[in-house]
Amino acid sequence: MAEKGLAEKVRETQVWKSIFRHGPPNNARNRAAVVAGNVFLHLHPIKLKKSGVQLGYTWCMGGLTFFIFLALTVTGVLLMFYYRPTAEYAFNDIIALKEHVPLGIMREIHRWGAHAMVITVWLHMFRVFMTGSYKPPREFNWGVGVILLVLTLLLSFTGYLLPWDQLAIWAITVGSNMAKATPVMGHGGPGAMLMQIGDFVMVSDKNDVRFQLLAGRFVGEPALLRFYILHCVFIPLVVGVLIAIHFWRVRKDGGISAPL
Amino acid sequence: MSKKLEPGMAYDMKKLNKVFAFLSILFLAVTFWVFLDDFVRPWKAVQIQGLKVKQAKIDKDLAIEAKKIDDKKIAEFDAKIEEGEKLHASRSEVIEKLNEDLNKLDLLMKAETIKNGQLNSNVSATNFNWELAHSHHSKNEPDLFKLLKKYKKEFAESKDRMKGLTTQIKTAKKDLLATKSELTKALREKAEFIGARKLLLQARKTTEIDPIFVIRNAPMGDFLDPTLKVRQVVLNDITDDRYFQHVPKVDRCMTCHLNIDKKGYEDVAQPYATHSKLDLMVGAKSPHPMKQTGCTSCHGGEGHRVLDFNAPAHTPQNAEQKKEWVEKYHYHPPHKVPQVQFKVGYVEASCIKCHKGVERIPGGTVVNEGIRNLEKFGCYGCHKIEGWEHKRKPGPSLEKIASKVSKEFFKNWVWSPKAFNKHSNMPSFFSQANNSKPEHMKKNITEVNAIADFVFSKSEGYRPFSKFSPGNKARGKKLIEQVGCMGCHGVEGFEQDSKKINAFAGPYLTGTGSKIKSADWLVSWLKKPTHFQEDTIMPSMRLTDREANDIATYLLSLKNKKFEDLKFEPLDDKVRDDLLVEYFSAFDTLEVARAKLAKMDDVARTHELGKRSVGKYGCFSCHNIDGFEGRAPIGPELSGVGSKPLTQFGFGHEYDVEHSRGGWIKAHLQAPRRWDNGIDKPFKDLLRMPNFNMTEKQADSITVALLGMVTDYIPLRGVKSLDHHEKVYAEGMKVANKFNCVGCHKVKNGQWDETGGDLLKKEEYADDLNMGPPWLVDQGHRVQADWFHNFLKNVTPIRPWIQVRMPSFNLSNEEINALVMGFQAGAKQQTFVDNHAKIEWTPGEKNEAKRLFDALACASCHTTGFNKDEAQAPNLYLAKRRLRPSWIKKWIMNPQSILPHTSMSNFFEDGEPSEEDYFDGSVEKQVEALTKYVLEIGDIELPKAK
Amino acid sequence: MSEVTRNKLNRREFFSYLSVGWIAFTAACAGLAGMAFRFSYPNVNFEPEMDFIAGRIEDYEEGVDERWKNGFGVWMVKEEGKLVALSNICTHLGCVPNWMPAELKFKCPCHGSGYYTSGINFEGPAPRPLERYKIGLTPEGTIKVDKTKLYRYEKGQWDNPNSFLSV
Amino acid sequence: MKELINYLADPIRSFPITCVLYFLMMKYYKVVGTKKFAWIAGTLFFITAGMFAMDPNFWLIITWPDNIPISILILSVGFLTWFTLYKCAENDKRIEAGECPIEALPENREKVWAWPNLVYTELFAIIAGTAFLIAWGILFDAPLEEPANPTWAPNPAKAPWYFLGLQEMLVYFDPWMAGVVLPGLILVGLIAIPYIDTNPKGNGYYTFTERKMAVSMFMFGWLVLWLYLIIVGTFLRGPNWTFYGPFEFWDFHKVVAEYNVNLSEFFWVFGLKQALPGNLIIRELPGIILTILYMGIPVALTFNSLNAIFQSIGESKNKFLNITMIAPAFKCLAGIPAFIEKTGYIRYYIYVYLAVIMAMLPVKMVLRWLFSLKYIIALPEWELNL
Repeated sequence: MAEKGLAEKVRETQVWKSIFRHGPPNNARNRAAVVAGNVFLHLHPIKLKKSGVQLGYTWCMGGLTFFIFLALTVTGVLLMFYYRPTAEYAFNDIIALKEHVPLGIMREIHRWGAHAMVITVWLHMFRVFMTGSYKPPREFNWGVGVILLVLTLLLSFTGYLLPWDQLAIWAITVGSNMAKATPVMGHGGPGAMLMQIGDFVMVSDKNDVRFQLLAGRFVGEPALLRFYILHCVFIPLVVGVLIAIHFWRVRKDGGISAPL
Repeated sequence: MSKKLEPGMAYDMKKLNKVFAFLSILFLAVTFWVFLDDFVRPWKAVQIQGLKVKQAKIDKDLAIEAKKIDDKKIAEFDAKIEEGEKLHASRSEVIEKLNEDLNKLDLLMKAETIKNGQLNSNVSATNFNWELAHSHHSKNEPDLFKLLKKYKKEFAESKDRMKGLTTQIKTAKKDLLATKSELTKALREKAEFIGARKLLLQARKTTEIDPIFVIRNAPMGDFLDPTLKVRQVVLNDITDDRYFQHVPKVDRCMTCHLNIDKKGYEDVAQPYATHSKLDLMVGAKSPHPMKQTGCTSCHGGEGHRVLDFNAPAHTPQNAEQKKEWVEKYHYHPPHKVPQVQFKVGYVEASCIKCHKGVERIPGGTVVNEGIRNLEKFGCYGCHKIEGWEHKRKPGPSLEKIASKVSKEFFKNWVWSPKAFNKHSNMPSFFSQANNSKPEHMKKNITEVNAIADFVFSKSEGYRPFSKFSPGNKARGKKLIEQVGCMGCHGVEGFEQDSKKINAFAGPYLTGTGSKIKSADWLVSWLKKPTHFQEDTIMPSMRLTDREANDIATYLLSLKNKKFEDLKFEPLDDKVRDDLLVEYFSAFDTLEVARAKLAKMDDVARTHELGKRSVGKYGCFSCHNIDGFEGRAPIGPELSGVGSKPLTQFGFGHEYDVEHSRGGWIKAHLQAPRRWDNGIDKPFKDLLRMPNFNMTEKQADSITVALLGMVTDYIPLRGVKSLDHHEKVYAEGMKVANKFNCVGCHKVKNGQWDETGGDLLKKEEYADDLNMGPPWLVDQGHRVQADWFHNFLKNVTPIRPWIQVRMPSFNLSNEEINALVMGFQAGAKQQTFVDNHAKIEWTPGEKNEAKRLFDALACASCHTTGFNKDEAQAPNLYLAKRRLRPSWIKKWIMNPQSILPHTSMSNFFEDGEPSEEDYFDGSVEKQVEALTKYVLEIGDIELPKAK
Repeated sequence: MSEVTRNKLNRREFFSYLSVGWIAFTAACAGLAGMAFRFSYPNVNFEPEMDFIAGRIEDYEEGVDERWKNGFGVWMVKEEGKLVALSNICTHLGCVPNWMPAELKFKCPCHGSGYYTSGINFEGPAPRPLERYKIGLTPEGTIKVDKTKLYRYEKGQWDNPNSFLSV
Repeated sequence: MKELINYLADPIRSFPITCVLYFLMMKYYKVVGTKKFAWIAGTLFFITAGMFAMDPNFWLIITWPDNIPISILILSVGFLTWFTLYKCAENDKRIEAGECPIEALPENREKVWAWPNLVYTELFAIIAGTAFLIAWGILFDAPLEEPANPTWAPNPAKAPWYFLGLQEMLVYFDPWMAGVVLPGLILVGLIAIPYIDTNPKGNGYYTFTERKMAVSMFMFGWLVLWLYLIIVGTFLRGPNWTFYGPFEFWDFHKVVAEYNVNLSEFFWVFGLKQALPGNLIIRELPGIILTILYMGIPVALTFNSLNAIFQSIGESKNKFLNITMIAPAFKCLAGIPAFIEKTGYIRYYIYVYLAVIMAMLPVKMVLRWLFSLKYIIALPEWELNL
């Protein structure tokens, strides 16, 4: 009998077997088992229509978006070790990332990844529309997708403030000034001046939606902290949950769309 | 089972619904609870009560205002208004016409504005294009230029038209306004008349609790624009220490102390009262406005906490108040708080945090007293205090002690200084609470003997330069009173005055005859103190031999028989050896220690114990003793004592002492040995802090000063920064303080204790201040710098009628400069004044000045050089060299504004000249002429008197 | 028990327990959501103060007063019976214009915008007049300027009684 | 040449040009959707881009770090738009020939294993994506400017690039419209798409013929109203949000002649030669009426009486009407009753109102360019300007 190869020997160890409960995926049974038995892979169906794996059809934009989201999560968590969201430190910490933090290039990857995610998520929507994949039974998932797209923009927007440089605060100032113009709820919007009884001003720069967003009348340290929390914790959590729903619905709605 | 369930069901659905309903209601209730819990905060109740307080005040003001307004007057106004309205109505045709015109003009204006705007934008855009084309030499430049010209011309024309229209509109509007001018006027008059009331009524409205108030402050609604809210100041210049980070201090005290910075609530109970010193603290116009200084910077405590009454670490003034607070606010003493609030009397401690480098802090009555007492009792000798390191030692040098007192006196004195001189600043070390046991006494006696032997053995020889010949005791006593010894010393025989003056720079002179070993020494000392001790602050009074002998005779006549008779127990060799062995064995075995002792002879043993004891009791801290130069002070440092954690204070078994920093310090000062009570300690470890026999007031004041010595970091911009003048002034005052200038002279108008002039409290001067030492108010402006310098170097009397003598101080050149510069800076004056130029007279002026000088009878007081009468005022022939011309003018103009008590007449009361016939009655001209005259006679050689 | 009565009973029970449960549950959840909402509005904020006490009316002469320019960025202008608090921020690019007493105008050093004492722009690139701040009297009779409230000429807000003090 | 391009790039001209190009692309998508076209267009694009890049001002704009994503976006959208059209063209040819779309071919319907087919594809995408991101990070530094300073603003102060479309809308609308209402409607409109578009065809494959209306409307919004505005906002807007051509230096002092007038001013001052009425509502009545009329269009379109007129215009053989797409447009309008019958009124109104509001942007743009119209309704007193 020929000597068993090293790979085979490893496969026969108890440790290996305790982790992977099937043989190499080179036959039908194991190909099914590898997908079904792996917590990450079991998002996929065991078999799917050929058109669904063709790059020409899917552009793989949804997959890329998800992957970039993961990459951003990893780099983002790492960046948090060096970044302090305070007016006195934030800018210097970004400089530090560039100047002396080992592999501070993580920031570049995070930044460009964020932009890339905006692009891929748009292109994903473009493709889904062009293949009519929002049509029944996938209407609900399209809606989830639209919300995810908006959240992606918000993630990027909240992250924009964190370097705490001129680009950051003025971009957020311009952006958040729009909230000021929200009808009735923003102090610069239509109807705000009606919300006043005597000297009791119900909508002012001290209590409108923009104030709630910035925790202040202008982009200052409280806004930095608030955006940091939104960027690092709140929105990612919501996005994570929605992504789970999105994926689950892809499966439940019959996998990747294909001609009926 | 009574009931059959549906297949597939484990529970009855109804039951599930019931449980669900129950839990949901519980859930809802808890939700309400959490909002309520968050909403109800004690300070809101305080603020609502505060509204009532404010309302009461406004009502009071309104009542006053109402008295001013009488109905008749209002009726008058109303009539006028009615009339105005009628007039206005009668002109309706004109108004209609004007309105029509205005309408047309508005249209033209609007159209023109639009056209103008278009042209304006064309001009700017074309201008940019043309500039670009011009600088790039483009082909189309001439065309663009032509276009630009055209636009510019049109724009200018349009602007002209607009100006015309504007004027027309203005006129039309004016005319329109004129049609109701009577009405407007009447309305305005009425508004002005009742304006104050209207404002008050408006203000009163804000204190009312109406539905809008409720909505504004309702839970969930109160994020919009609540009226009940936490108020705060953020102090960027004063920081709190948070793990080496200095974060801006935040004080929210005004959340409850609503009116602390508002006038008019002085008589209201706390927390609504106005600050008691609004002009100095908290007030917007005071040097410490609330927004800049905050509250806890001075008061201590947790100013940013508003949860309840206990949160900000309030401290009750006394047990009574504590009881009241417990009942009212569930008060409990603050715990886990780094700095609790100061009691009311202790707040001044905080002044020291920011006011550094000055001798006295304006307005800090208690803390100044405390600093003065720290100095008086010489605390800084044994305890290091930052900034005090280079002060001279508080006690006299012992380097030549053998020539001054006898050894027997020395021992008895050291044993109990107060037995000899109850006013002595020298504290008591022995027969105190913790060392009065016989075995302790025995050891102490041995130590004192050894100290005396040691100190005397180290003493240098001294030979007095003058011989004593008995003089007149009565004359001596009189002299003591006259020449001004009491500026620094209390003297036996003048008990009344000594008590008033409270001078501290020198010892209280009592029992001198029993103390001083040699009369020759005393005469020499009185004549020239520096001969005995080079660095003494005791000045020479320029006494003649006879005067010195007279004074010495008086002083030597002061005897303390009882003390003289004391016999000090001799040294006990065995006790001495035991003590030494104890010392030697500190780091060695007893055997080695004994062997070491055995090698020493008897004298060496005594001196060794003496030396050790001087070190133990820290004698060297206050007295210069040969061989102890540069030794570190024996007491713990006091620099940061105000921030020392309370747990680091040893309260021992003293349970009645108030458990606070201040309580400990005060108790410690009054009875320093009390912490040994109930504790069994070996002799060598007994507390050594001596007893100063302080009064409670003294202890309190020192406590305040010490509590202020905190380690808090205050950013530079938060510290009181002295400007150039203030810095120089502070340096000068340090010298003035060292030599006790302020013992005799008052340097500023104002409170006694902070501005000096102790001697002036003496009975004879209190009646006529002019007889006492001259005030140095505005001295820097009064005298010229070089004169002042020379004067301090070589004192010559200025005021012949004053008996008290300006002494000749042992000042170094630097010290003189500091004094001169200090006074000069205090008055914001320059060093150099040019008054040596020839005086220029206008024609006839000199004669008239002379006549005025005579008419005012100046020479009747300033007699020197003019007549033979006794001088009542300074020599005018010296004025040119001594005084600054600008000050002379100021002085002549209104002497009382500088020195309220001066006997110099005010010739220009209320700006009116008393002699109107001269210089056309012009005040300026008269003053100018008199000044010139006085300056000119300075050029004349002084006529030889007599 | 007939089918009908049972249904009725069921319905009654439905209304009594299940609906009460759901209503209370929903209300409580809404309350907790409200908590999160209210939590996002801080009760105190640390931003620099936007209002200040500007002395008394008598303190001001006719014309432009610059005493609050450096501390608070406000010109006090007394003109034609009105005292107004004028912003000192150029409406062009936010530079700080200078007051030219000789020419009676504000002139921006950045791009040359010019304003009359009233704050109305008349030259340069400034798109609109300077803004006015809210101004009023306190019960003590002092002037209070509130920079949180702006009045803009082009919006016709300069007629608002809070935008000036009659003197 | 550069000046011509600068001149053409101004939104007044580039917007219509873009619209025309879009129209041509959709009309001749079968020509566009060929590989030959792709090669020619691609080559031309890279040559012109290369030539453009020689210009220092253009180079400055495209290499500014935060603009790099936009270049990537332009490239990828350009390619994928062609690719979509290519796929559509392929499928449409088959459908017209009576065959099924490529995706529906039996070999493409065949079920394949997820491992390794799909998993590996994904793995490749991940690897390529990671490598791409790292390389991008190394080659280009993330932007970082001066430390934040609230006392002076950089000029121009721009929002993040993906919001620049909205910021560009601010030129034509007040913030409450451009910043709140329009984005909100975009969001709502996107979510509503599956419920409005009830056409069952085109599910799961690329096609244009089977869903002309849906695709052309979506592509118009996506390419013209969204991406075009972002590109303008990023590349062509400089200090003071003034327009700068791609080869123009961003000169701070540039001023563009612009003075806008409200509709009420046109109406009262120039039309009726009257001063503006004091009453706000009366003053703005013309604008309010116009707006109501505009909003009434969808209702009016449901009237059957109009149907016949639309039908007749739609069937006109006039060449001009046909080439300019006016006739087909009317044909569409004539189809409204049928559409309502099929989908119901709710769908119709949601759909048409979304379209009408979306159309407000181009309408307002054109009015601004033609008449310097500032606001249709100008109620600054209530912060309500339209």
